[in-house]
Amino acid sequence: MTDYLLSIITFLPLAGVVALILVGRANESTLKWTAFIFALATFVVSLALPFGFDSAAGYQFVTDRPWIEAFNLGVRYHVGVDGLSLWLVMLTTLLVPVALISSWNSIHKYQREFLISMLALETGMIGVFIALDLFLFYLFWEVMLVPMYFLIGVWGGERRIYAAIKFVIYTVVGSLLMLAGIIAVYYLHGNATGNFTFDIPTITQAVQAGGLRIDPRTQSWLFWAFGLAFLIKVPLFPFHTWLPDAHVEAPTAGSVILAGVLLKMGTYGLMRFNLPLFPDASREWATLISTLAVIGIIYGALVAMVQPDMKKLVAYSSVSHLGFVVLGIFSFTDQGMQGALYQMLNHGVSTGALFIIVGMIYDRRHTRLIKEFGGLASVMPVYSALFLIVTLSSIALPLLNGFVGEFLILIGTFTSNVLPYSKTFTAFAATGMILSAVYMLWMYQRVIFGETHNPENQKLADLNGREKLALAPIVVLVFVMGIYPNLFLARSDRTIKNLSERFNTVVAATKTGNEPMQASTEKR
Amino acid sequence: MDKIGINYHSILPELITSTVAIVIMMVDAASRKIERRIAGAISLVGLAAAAAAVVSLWGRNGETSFNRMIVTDDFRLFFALIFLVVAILIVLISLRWVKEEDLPTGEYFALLLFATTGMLFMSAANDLVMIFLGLEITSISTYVLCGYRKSDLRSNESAVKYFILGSFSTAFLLYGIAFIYGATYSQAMKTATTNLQDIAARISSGQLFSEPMLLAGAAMMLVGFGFKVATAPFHIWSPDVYEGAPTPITAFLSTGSKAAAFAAFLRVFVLTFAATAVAKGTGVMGSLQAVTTNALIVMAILTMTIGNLVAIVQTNVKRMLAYSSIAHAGYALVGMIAGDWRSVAFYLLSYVIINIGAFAIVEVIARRGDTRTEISDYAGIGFKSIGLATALSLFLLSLAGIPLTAGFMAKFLVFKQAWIAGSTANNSMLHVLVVIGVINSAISWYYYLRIVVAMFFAEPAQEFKAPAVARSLAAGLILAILGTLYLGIMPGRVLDALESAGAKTAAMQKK
Amino acid sequence: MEQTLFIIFAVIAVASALNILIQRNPLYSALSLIVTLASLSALYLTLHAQFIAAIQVVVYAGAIMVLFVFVIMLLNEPKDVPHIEKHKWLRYLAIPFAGLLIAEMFYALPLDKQIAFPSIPAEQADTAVGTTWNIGTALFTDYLLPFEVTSVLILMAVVGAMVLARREGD
Amino acid sequence: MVPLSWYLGLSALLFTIGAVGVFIKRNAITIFLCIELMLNAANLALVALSGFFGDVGGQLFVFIVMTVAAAEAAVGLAIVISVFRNRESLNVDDVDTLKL
Amino acid sequence: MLAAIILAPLAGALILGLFGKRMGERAIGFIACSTVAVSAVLSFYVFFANREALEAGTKIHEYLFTWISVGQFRADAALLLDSLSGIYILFVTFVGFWIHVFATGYMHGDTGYYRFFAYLNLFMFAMLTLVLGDNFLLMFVGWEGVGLCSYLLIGYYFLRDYANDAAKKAFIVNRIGDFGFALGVMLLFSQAHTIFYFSDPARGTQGAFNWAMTQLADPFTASAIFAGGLTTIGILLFIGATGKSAQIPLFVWLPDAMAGPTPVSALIHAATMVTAGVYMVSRASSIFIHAPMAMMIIAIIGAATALFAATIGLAQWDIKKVLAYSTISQLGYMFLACGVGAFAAGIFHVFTHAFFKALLFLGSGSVIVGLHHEQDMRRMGGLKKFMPVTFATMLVGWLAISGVPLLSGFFSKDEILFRTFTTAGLPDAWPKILWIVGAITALLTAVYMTRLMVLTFWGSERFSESHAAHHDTRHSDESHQSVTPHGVGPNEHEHHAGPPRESPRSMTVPLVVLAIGAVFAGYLGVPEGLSGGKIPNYFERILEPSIAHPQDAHSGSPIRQIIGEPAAHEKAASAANAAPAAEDEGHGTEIMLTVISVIIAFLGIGIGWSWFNRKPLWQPPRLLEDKYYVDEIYNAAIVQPIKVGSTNLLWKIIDVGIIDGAVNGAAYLASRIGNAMRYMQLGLARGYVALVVLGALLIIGYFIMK
Repeated sequence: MTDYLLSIITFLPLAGVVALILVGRANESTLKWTAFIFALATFVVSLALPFGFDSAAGYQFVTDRPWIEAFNLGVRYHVGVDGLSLWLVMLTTLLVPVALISSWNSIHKYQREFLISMLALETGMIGVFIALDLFLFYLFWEVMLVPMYFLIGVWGGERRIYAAIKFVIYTVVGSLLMLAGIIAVYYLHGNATGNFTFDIPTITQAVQAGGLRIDPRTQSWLFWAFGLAFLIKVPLFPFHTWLPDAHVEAPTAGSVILAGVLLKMGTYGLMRFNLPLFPDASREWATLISTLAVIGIIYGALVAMVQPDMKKLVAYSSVSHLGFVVLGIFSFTDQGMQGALYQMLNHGVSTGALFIIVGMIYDRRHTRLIKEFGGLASVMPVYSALFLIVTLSSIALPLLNGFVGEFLILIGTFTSNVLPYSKTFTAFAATGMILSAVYMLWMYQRVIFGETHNPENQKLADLNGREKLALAPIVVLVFVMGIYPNLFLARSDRTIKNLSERFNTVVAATKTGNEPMQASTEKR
Repeated sequence: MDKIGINYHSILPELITSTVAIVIMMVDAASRKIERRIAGAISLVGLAAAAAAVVSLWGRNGETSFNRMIVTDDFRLFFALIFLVVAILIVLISLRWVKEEDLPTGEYFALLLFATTGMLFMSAANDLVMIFLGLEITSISTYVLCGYRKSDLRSNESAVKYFILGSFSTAFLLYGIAFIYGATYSQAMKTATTNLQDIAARISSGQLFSEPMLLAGAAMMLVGFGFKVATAPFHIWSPDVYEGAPTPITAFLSTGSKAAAFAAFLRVFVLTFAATAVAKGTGVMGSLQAVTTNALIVMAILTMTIGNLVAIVQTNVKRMLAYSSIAHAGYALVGMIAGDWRSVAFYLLSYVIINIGAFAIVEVIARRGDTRTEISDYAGIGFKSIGLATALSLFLLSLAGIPLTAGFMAKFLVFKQAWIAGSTANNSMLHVLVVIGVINSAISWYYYLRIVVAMFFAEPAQEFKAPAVARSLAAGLILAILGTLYLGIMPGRVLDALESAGAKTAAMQKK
Repeated sequence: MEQTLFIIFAVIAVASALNILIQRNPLYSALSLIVTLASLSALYLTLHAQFIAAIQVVVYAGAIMVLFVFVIMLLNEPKDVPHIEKHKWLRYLAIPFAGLLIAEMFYALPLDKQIAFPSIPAEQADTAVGTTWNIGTALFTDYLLPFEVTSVLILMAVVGAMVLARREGD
Repeated sequence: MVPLSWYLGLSALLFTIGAVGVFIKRNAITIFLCIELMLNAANLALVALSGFFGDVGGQLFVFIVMTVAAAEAAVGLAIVISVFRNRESLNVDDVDTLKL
Repeated sequence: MLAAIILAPLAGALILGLFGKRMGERAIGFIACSTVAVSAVLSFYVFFANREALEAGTKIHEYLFTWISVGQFRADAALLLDSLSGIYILFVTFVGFWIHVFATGYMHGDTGYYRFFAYLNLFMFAMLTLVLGDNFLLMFVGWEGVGLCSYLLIGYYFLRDYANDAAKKAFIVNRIGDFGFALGVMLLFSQAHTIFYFSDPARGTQGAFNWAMTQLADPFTASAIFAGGLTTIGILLFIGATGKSAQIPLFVWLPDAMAGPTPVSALIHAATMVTAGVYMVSRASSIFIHAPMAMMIIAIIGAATALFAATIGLAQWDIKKVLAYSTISQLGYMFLACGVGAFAAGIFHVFTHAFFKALLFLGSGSVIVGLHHEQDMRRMGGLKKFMPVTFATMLVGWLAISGVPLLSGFFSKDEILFRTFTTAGLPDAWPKILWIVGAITALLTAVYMTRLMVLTFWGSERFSESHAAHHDTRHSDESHQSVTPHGVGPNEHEHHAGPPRESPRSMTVPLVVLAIGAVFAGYLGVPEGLSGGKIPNYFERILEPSIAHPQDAHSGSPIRQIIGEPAAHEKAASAANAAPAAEDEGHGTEIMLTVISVIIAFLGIGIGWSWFNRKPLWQPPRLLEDKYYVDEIYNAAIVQPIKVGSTNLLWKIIDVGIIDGAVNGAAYLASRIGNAMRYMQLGLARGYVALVVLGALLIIGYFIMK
């Protein structure tokens, strides 16, 4: 059972797609329930993962079958989770049903196709996180684009076509270069070890153990081939301009998934591939990337501040938040990377919730312009309260989830021995804390506080049971993750340590003996 | 008699197809009243039989026959299967079409089968004569097919342009052959040759009459083949011809005749001249390899880039697909430059299936007289005709190279082989080539998605009634979809077969 | 002597080939081509390729060119349509292109390679490669398959030409 | 004896004339004629080489080229006829609706 | 036990937040007050049960669970009781309780009653967490938590835009401070590898302060500020303190924070939260004593703030604004104390200030309610006969803050001035300069407080005069808070509905209790000099073990080697060497200084009394009334440039213009190229032939040339 657990989780939504196709053009409610049940079932099944997870072990719930062997391809169906991917899988399985509930009544056309897209997307997303074969990873990575593309393009807003195409092209440009990178890594590994394979653990192991040594120049190329794909997805400044458009145009559920999960794929990729496979290049480029990350943090926040559209504001805030994540990753410290991982989850939860919240009000008023609102506290108290909690979580208030991640990132970056100018970076990044308060609270104030001047706002209904249900798990998570983060951190501890060790021991080695990277890896 | 190696089994597929073509015409002539569909049925049976014949030939390692005019190796058989797949699919998607358009049925299928025969000869050829003949059979029959809708000015124009340019390039090819023939004259043996194995032997041993002549001949053959596979700058004919030709014929041209041209191209340039990045010859061999590889790299880059960039600005779906198929020829060339015919074969197999699928839907949507082929005609049809639209989206995305479909596997394999070839040959131009290919792939997403956008995202511009899909065409579509997915998800068996085929060819080459 | 012959026929061939280009009436062009083909046939004879020379006249100049002339007469393009030369630039390209092409060919051709024509004693003239005997033998042995395949080609061409050329409704 | 190079030179000359003719002549039939000329140039080269080499292959090739040329001519003229029916013109420059 | 202290108010907050909407006012009030009462009782119990241990300097740790643990970094949810936190929880819960009681009356009839108390309870939770946390991160939790509650409570009247603005401003300005705090903590961690205060053998954790005490003191140079050592840590932490405790330059939020209900101002913006900065600095005294430069900066900033705010306080018309500036000023005092190394004196002032300032705020609240939400002192006057209890209790507060002898404020202020005068930590004339600043501030304090009392309780009864008579448009919008369309403001009385009247019992009782506190709180820490050592300075003694003293320098701790090194730091050294002498003659000096400050107090009261009795509505200088235009300057120099820059430069030009422009430009370029290449395809067959020939020429040429 556990052998196939991950596959079940991954393909259960796909089964839902099949079910939806079989159900045919039944009435909408049947369709929605069908989809929801499959999504929920996926989540329930996936609950087995954290419980069965052994914090001390590496990859778990592994399924490893040969798939395409011809041409030395050595492609395998190799899936598994480790500390890095465990929670991201959980995040995905959680957010999809939540997104479905949140847009239960928001979709007015082609309901069935919408649900199909959502479920297909879920399979793709889970697949990305669990794939332990570069080929398989790439496959999920690309396939997932399609449903997202449809979600934006069909059910999106006014400029949906532009946004959808921009999203896809941006992503594809990055990911195809990654494909070239994947091939190169495959060749380098095969050439060095005689074992032609796309297997991630094998290749990572080879790099770690010195079986595969890539010269720094090549590493740099490959680092960017992979990195560009991920950094676009993250998105790191200045590759971020697809994000506001995509977010604004996507339907609520799409935005939730986009912000909640898709962006994490970029940062996940950096941690899964760039750091372990190209350690020298990672260190070499860390300064540049951290600079961009810090620019992104500040820039995203400043631009978010002046957005008239709520969704756009949240979108730019994502740029800022993800900047933190990238910064944390390139600190190469336990704290920084744990924080980054944690911040990914936080951002998924909080920003997902923000999009749901914006979506709720959009469903009522069909506008997202901040100036259209004001004084909602009087008419929608529950909404306002939940909005406040999410806002606070987003601005990293202690005891709420955002804080833990952000602080760990900052402290990790601050104490980094590997990243140059780490203290300066931290200082600038920490201004993000201030700015996030500025833009979030300002928006909150303009939307929620004050008097209800606009007559259209005066008769708005407060949240109904379904909407509360959509936000409930998120709010609970906001608190749980803020108050007892060790529940989560403990499970990723070992994985992160393995990753950071590599950099920090190298630093130690270079510091003591001025040994070049290669030599020190060889010794180990 | 055995001296010349008469072996009818070895040309059984070709015999079957040509015979069936004749039978069809006879039947057609004899029975005007019989349902015209019968011609299609006969051709299907014939093609299936030919396929069986191909399979029956499997395992004959480079056996030659008919005075070494024909070689039966896996290369030939694999390509033969590709052609037969193309032919079968084309027959399926045009069964209804021929009837609807009220065109001469018997001749149509006969010509298709003749063309297929020519293609089969091209892959089976072991002699420039046979290549030339096969090429001409294919070309001439497709000239006719392009102009098949005589009353349609576009069809006429297509035929005229194809004919002029096609025969012009044939002249170049022929002149190139003449040069090669001259260049291979061996003082010692007192003979010149058009036999590919002999040519290879003479080039590698350096027993040549004239080296510049060889190079010029190769260059002219490159022009000829480049024209047939539509690589830049010889792609120029294809958008016009593809757009004007009746849709099933466009499908046939962009898949079958392109694949056949590739077969001949590979046979001559890779398997004979070994003019690839990986092979490292010295002397004449070396210089031939070097110049050809460089030329091919430039051509591949141009082809991909022009194909994709110009496709972006097209408004006609057929024309866009025409440019797309130019781009695909470029990708296939990448595999060819890598010196790996197997990856090209796989690429072409995937590509023909996907592309015919796409054209089948274009054909259905275009309706009678090829009237609705503008992108605006596709606006908003997505949810009204969801099956067709989804299938078309699948094909287009597959052409763009989305994983889990044949298009991705094919591209992946080609790029991978090219990358590795570049690494082993220490030729970073190949890496550049791969990167350019990859960027081009990204560009291509834009125009493929434009159709998807039109179908699903845009509001319908006009009344659209879901077209009826004939059963035969549906069968063809399903086959194409299955093929696309099968090659994308479970390519293992095909790849295995190819791999062993490649090994054998390589071994044979060494002999 | 042979050189003189060669020069004569070559000049005729080239001149009439040029005439094809010079003539505006396709009929005259066709006739010029026939002259070229005929002079080529003569040159074939100087190469002891009797068979080819024969069918050059019979098939080419005879059959094929007759077909051309026939079609030209048949279509009889209306003359009164004033022709505005639309794409003059192509003409200007002709000179450099032709020059370059010639130059390249001459560079590539083994013009310096001297090779003696196999001298065949008069009594053994029928053993020369170009004899009908030799050609025929080869055609039905070594070149059996191509020969047979040409029949497919011809058949196909007939079918195709018929389909295209016949009037609708036939 | 006439040297081989003369024949080849003549052949190249004729080929070039043909090639140029294809793109400077506007009449479809004249263009075909030019193509025929190119084929003949190739034939001349083949026959000459074959003759000088004493190798029959070239001449057999020429034989086949002739058949091909015949087939090509037949089909080409048929195409011209069918176009002419619709357009009443043999000028290939008029056939330019498909472009860009 | 300690956990119960912080959890009780949390429980109250949760209950009220989740179910309060359906409860009556009495139930809400009961829950709110009782949970705080539980905390208070427990605090007292815990403190006195462990009194001896605390006096002995024992650190009582209470480990709950490990909150965050990554690599070396570990932050526990664990509580620490020592004398410092002990004293804090005592007065926080005590004052807090009475303010809760007061609020039940003050907020009577408000539609958001439950919400208010939920926030207030939540605040208590956060404040106690801040105080009791045993590591910097937990302090940060409380630190931000109180900031949040402050935000919620300032913006409590969310229909009013200025309240919302004030709330947001408070939060953001605090965040700026937190930025420094967080960086300080990180820097500390990067050096000490721990963020716990003290080592706890039970958990095997190391303490940052234990580490700090093993360090050499930083040199007394400006470059130490940026050196990344203890001085930098200190400065960064102090930046945090300037935010929370409203010091220059981050004080701007506190006056605006008066937009919140008055009990909030009393509890959060006077008695407890704003003193968190002082708490933090005192808590980290082991770091600061090794950072002489940081100490000096604190002292200077504190003194400057004290004087600066006092001058502004002199010119305000809004009764609460006067108190707000007074608070800022007093906080400046506290930092002055910390800066000169008199941490205990600072805390002592926090302690006494909590009583009298809470008293004054509540008194003003009582006045405001009595006048049906009138805050402008120009429309008060002569209230002493209408509101006797309020008047009497505020009288106590006034005298206490003015520094009238034998009241609490006198002792604490006096101690600070004395310690400033005699400090060994500052070079040159700095002690004297700071002392003079402090003394002037004391004078001004007496003056403006007297002004407040005179305008409110004495003189003519201006409250019944017509609205327009003294209408000062510049302040009217801020003064007329109660006019709200939906009656969410406190009480739904009409404006100026009737004559002023005394407040209900629920409000007067707390006033009385706090007044008693304001009188007697000072006796816990009578400066030794004053009593000639007869009354022990109990306050200082119990704090002693929790605070690192600069005097440690004498007992051979490393700091002496730095400051005491004449060659390296002559000026600091001379000051340090003077310290022992000061101790000998301390008592004499202290008495002399005390006399001076008594004179100052009476002088101030006298000036105020005589001046404002004559001219109650004297127009103060505009510069002062307009608070030196600091808000305007900040707005013009920082806020507007950022807003405009973000909109126009970052968003419209860089994002949409350049980056997106580049992206779209690339797409456009591709399609342009595509379009250009289309023109190869002219549809002209002959042209195609020519192109083929060209291609052939190139290829053949290349092949044969090679």
